Amino acid sequence: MARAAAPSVRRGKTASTGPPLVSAGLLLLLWWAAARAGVLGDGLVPTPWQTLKAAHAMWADGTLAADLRASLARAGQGFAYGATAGVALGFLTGHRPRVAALVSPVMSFLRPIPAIALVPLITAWFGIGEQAKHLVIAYAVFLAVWLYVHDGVARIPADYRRAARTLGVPAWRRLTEVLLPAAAPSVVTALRHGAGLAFLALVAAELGGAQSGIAYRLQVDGQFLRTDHMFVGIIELGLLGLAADALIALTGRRLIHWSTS
Amino acid sequence: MARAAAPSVRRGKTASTGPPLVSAGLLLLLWWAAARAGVLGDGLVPTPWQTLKAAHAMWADGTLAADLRASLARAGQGFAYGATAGVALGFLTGHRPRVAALVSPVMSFLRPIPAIALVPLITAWFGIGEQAKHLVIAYAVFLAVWLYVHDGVARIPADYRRAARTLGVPAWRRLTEVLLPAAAPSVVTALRHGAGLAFLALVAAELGGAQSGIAYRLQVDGQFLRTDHMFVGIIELGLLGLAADALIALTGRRLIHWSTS
Amino acid sequence: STGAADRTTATTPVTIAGSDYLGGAPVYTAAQDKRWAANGLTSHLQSFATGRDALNAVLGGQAEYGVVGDLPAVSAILGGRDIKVLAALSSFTDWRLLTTTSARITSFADLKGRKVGLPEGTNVQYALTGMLTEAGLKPADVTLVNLAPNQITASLARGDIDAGLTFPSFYDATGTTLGTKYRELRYAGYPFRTLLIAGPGANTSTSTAVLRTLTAATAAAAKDPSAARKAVITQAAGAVQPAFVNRHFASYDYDVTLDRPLLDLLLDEGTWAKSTQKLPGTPDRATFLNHIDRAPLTAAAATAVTLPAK
Amino acid sequence: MIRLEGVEVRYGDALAVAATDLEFAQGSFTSLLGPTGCGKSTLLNVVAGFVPPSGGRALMDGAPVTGPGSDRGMVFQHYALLPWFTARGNVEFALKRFGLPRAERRAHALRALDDVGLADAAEKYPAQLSGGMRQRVALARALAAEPRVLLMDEPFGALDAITRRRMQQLLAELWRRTGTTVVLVTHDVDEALVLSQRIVVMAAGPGRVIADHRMDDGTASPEDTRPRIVAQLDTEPR
Amino acid sequence: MIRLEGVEVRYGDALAVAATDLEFAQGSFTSLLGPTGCGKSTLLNVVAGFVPPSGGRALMDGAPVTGPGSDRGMVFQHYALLPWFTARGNVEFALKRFGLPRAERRAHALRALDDVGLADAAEKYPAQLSGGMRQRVALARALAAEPRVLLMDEPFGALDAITRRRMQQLLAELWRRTGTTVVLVTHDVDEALVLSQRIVVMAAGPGRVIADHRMDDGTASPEDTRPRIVAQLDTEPR
Ligand SMILES: Nc1ncnc2c1ncn2[C@@H]1O[C@H](COP(=O)(O)OP(=O)(O)OP(=O)(O)O)[C@@H](O)[C@H]1O
Ligand SMILES: Nc1ncnc2c1ncn2[C@@H]1O[C@H](COP(=O)(O)OP(=O)(O)OP(=O)(O)O)[C@@H](O)[C@H]1O
Ligand SMILES: [Mg+2]
Ligand SMILES: [Mg+2]
Repeated sequence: MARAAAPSVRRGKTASTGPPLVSAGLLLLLWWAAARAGVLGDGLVPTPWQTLKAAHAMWADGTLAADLRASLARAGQGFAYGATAGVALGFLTGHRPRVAALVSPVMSFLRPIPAIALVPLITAWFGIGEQAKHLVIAYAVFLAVWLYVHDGVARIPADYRRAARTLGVPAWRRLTEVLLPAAAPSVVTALRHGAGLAFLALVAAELGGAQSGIAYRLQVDGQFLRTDHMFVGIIELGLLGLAADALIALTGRRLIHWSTS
Repeated sequence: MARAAAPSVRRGKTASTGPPLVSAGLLLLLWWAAARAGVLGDGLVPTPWQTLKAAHAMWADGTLAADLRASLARAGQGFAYGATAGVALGFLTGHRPRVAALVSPVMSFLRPIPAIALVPLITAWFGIGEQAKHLVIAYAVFLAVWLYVHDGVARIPADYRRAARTLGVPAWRRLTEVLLPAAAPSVVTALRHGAGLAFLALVAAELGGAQSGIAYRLQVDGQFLRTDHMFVGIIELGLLGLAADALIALTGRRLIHWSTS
Repeated sequence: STGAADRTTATTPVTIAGSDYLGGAPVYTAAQDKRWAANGLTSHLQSFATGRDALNAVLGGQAEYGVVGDLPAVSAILGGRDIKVLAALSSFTDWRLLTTTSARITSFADLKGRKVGLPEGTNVQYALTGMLTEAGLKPADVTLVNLAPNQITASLARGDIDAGLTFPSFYDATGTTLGTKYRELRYAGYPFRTLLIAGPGANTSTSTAVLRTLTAATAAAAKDPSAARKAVITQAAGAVQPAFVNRHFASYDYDVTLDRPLLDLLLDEGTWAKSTQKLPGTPDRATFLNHIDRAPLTAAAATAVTLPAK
Repeated sequence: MIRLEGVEVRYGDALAVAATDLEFAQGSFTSLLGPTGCGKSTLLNVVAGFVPPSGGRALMDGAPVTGPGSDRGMVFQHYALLPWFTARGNVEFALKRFGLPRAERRAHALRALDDVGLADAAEKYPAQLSGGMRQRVALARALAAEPRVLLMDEPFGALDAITRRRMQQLLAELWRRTGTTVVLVTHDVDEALVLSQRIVVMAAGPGRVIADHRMDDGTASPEDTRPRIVAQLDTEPR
Repeated sequence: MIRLEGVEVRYGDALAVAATDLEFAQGSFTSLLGPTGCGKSTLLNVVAGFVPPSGGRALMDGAPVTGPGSDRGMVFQHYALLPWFTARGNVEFALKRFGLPRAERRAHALRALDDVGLADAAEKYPAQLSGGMRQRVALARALAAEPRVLLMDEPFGALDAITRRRMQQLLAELWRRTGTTVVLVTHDVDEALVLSQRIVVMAAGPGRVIADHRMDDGTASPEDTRPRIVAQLDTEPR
């Protein structure tokens, strides 16, 4: 899609790095002050400085890089499966109310069931390999992505579809050239949410069968009460989520350059 | 708002109980067949019949009712806090891009951080009382609700706000009579998702200091691999989520009776 | 300043974070027998999923006392946290390596080159090290597979692992699930201790009253074990299976003590944890002695303290 | 050929269009006139297949209309442009089914936009166009699809007099050249008289046909017809 | 009084309206005529405070316009009705700020809808109304708010001739009675001549004012002005 004329339509909507830096700075200051004041309980919250030292040590002995690599691969794969399935089913149900009536209650039933509670079952059926982990992540991502995509597709103005059909546009092109762009903002939001969940689901996915990974490390470090290491892991997760979110949001803004009003 | 003329606008969109029953029946059949065929690992997956017997036993000794009551109260309270905060902040950030630029990265950072990883901190700061549990649930609900409400509010057509301002409608009424109804579909979807998460978050919330609750029971029964009891808990969570979802969806349909095209 | 509880009529509230109804049984039998009140205390018993969670509650000041396993306490001590070990409440030696007949493991020596699943970083990993050492093997001789405690059974059933270690609560269910394929190897070389620890908020007189209560409860339980079992079951209110309590209660050796073997265990576990996890702190006698408070137990039951002061 | 047999449309309880029989012959050009809210758009929607009639049926070449199809094109009252395509993109969207090579399709679209006076605005998105420009894009798009039946809902309503006249000429030429069946909804009696062979006048409360003027068979001349239509439009209450 | 001082509007690089000076006196009635896309809506949007000028400034009673306000009402080209309110609800939405008692406000709204011929449709939602009905609800809503300046963007474009004439009369009466300043964008030269005291003619490429006909000060009579305007509208390229 051409982009030439886009800026004029959406001026003032480009992302700037200023405000995010401001909030990051504020959070850091707050954390530092709280840790220093000791209000957070003995040794339960490390100072930013202690955390940085821990991160450095983890970097130096290679665990940080290994964990990052392992978790990124898992989250990425799981996200890819879950998001693909969620988007696909979302388009189907958003477009076909009959299918939605069948699928929607199943999803509402599954949504409150924690992946962690299903881990023993998944172990029994799929073992402890990487595929089982991808499955856990995909499950969490799928449920969230589906709902938003379904909702977005279901709200596409009827006139767009009508126009396409009177113009003799076949089903496949109606999907790619009408439904997809019309629902694109919802899809982007769904994927942003899904990306966060992919990292969140690492906690359930790396519960067993992993020898490296951020959530694996969090759990083992937790056993030994190494709060500085745990903070490194938590911040890693946060930053990964933030990066994935920014990437998707940015890509979304580049793709969805038109205005609807 | 008057409802008299509504049905004509949205015919064919009312919920029916038929398809949900069909999918429930299909799922049950699938479960029964799988459990019978033994493909699910011996003893790791109870049959529907075994599960029913377990549910009956749990009902007879009072734990089922006590757990339900405790978890419902917690999920309800936590949902109320989290949803209120999420909707409020979503309206603020959706309406004010400057605030959004500050808040949005913080939320993206927090989204991938599992509540379970924060439980030790929350235990340390807020103890193990009901309030700490509400906090854990509210946190999970808040993050999910915020994103979708924010997104919905940010996409309200400019013309609605413009019309309101040229008509001299003050800020408060612009919120309640323009932004709120315009974003209502997004709010309903956000709340549906949030309700599911409220039950999901019970897993983290009831990790410590609880003596009853569905997720507490799941964990305790998990210690002994009592899969039949665990299935009762999982199904309870699913049904609660389904019921909450149906309630919110129904209320939403009654409130949002107009059509936008 | 001992015996405050005897002189005042008002009771002192104590909050105890527990995680193990069997290892910490005296805490619960005391409650069942109203022994806390008899010693001038009002007890608030909190229950947590794991000893680590209970420990966190103590560290966060949410509970003055905690009933925790030995390893979380060792981790906290090495991490320089402000806790004191007041006494060991029980000792457990009935560890089992779970395996299947098809894995053909009949002794710990057969573990060489095999896949062993266990929840990493917990004391069952320490137990495995003991099993291997006993068979003349090193940790590097087996392939460790980190699994959640509740994954061991399924992984064994599928053959994803050759052997597994998990907590006693899973033993029976694993036997049932695996049926005739089930095989276990017993291991008594790790005397797991359940400890009573105190956070910074505890004072000696209250601690003494707590220990007096637990000592009395332990003595009473020794006289009437079946009543004690019933008391634990009642107090647990569904958190543990009655069958499990009845079967394993006898595996625990209840004695409120501070003894030499305890120090040796803490030292050994500390050394192990430091070497496998590169923990901070020095696992030497001085470190652990610094975190053991002999005064309350000495005041409550002087003969129970056999640990040398230096 | 399109036939409406006793078509009746209800929204809930309200009768929007009372039982109506109409026939639009192949290659005919009919205008639909009537006060606002009398059911013109509704009738067009029935033919297009968007609104199923509550009673009676619509037939296209003898087959019942069950949904929209490329044989019946539509210029929507509210344009229904796709906001993610440029003006050219919207026209090309309609052209793709002809399977032209890319360059040719593009040239075709630009020509269609030039025809409606929008050569300069080809790369603009709908949100960047004025109301009248959007309307002309919608017109260009519908014409480009070359439907056998062209349903137009006030297609010139947002245009100034000059542009309007030009668009009328464009439509008239196209009709003469291709023999498309045209049904045009308009509020402009003169427009209807200039363009069409036949004028159907509707009235509201409930929507129904009250007159059918046929200028093609010589039974009515434009000069006589105009005052009659004006009178018919005026006699209606409200 | 409204003053535009060298107002210029750019969208990106494109110049939509070139530097324009205009003044609308208190209580005056001005029509804005011009080909589609010449910047009529854009100019109205500047006065309404929706679009900040890229150059120059707009003043309302001497104070710069920084945003929308209740002193400047608007009938939007695309209506901008609130879909969650009925027709009556939309009008009441505008009336609430007057603090009338409920019943009185309701009666007032129903009267306003009756004035535009929609007494029967008061309880219908926008999605249940035809195009022309929606336009009249938008009109009723804007009038009910009693703004000091009324900006109208083709407010009668979707109406049939009869209804249109009635709405014109309604507007003329209101203007005479209340002395509201009216700026009306229309494509209908006769409408402009009948209603307004002054006709500003714009041209496109870039949008600019090319003529300013004042009938109120006797310098121009409707009879002379008509052909002049028609010629001016026609001379434009495209
Ligand atoms: N979706 C709907 N639900 C309920 N009533 C509707 C709906 N659509 C139209 N109507 C009603 O049907 C009648 C006819 O509407 P229609 O849009 O066909 O009129 P029209 O002749 O096209 O008018 P206009 O010239 O204003 O466009 C109107 O009274 C309108 O209120
Ligand atoms: N948001 C926008 N972005 C870019 N260009 C725009 C935008 N809005 C309007 N334009 C351009 O500005 C010019 C003037 O548009 P405007 O809507 O003011 O015309 P108009 O005189 O109201 O036309 P009409 O009679 O068709 O409503 C047009 O060329 C249009 O393409
Ligand atoms: Mg219409
Ligand atoms: Mg305009």
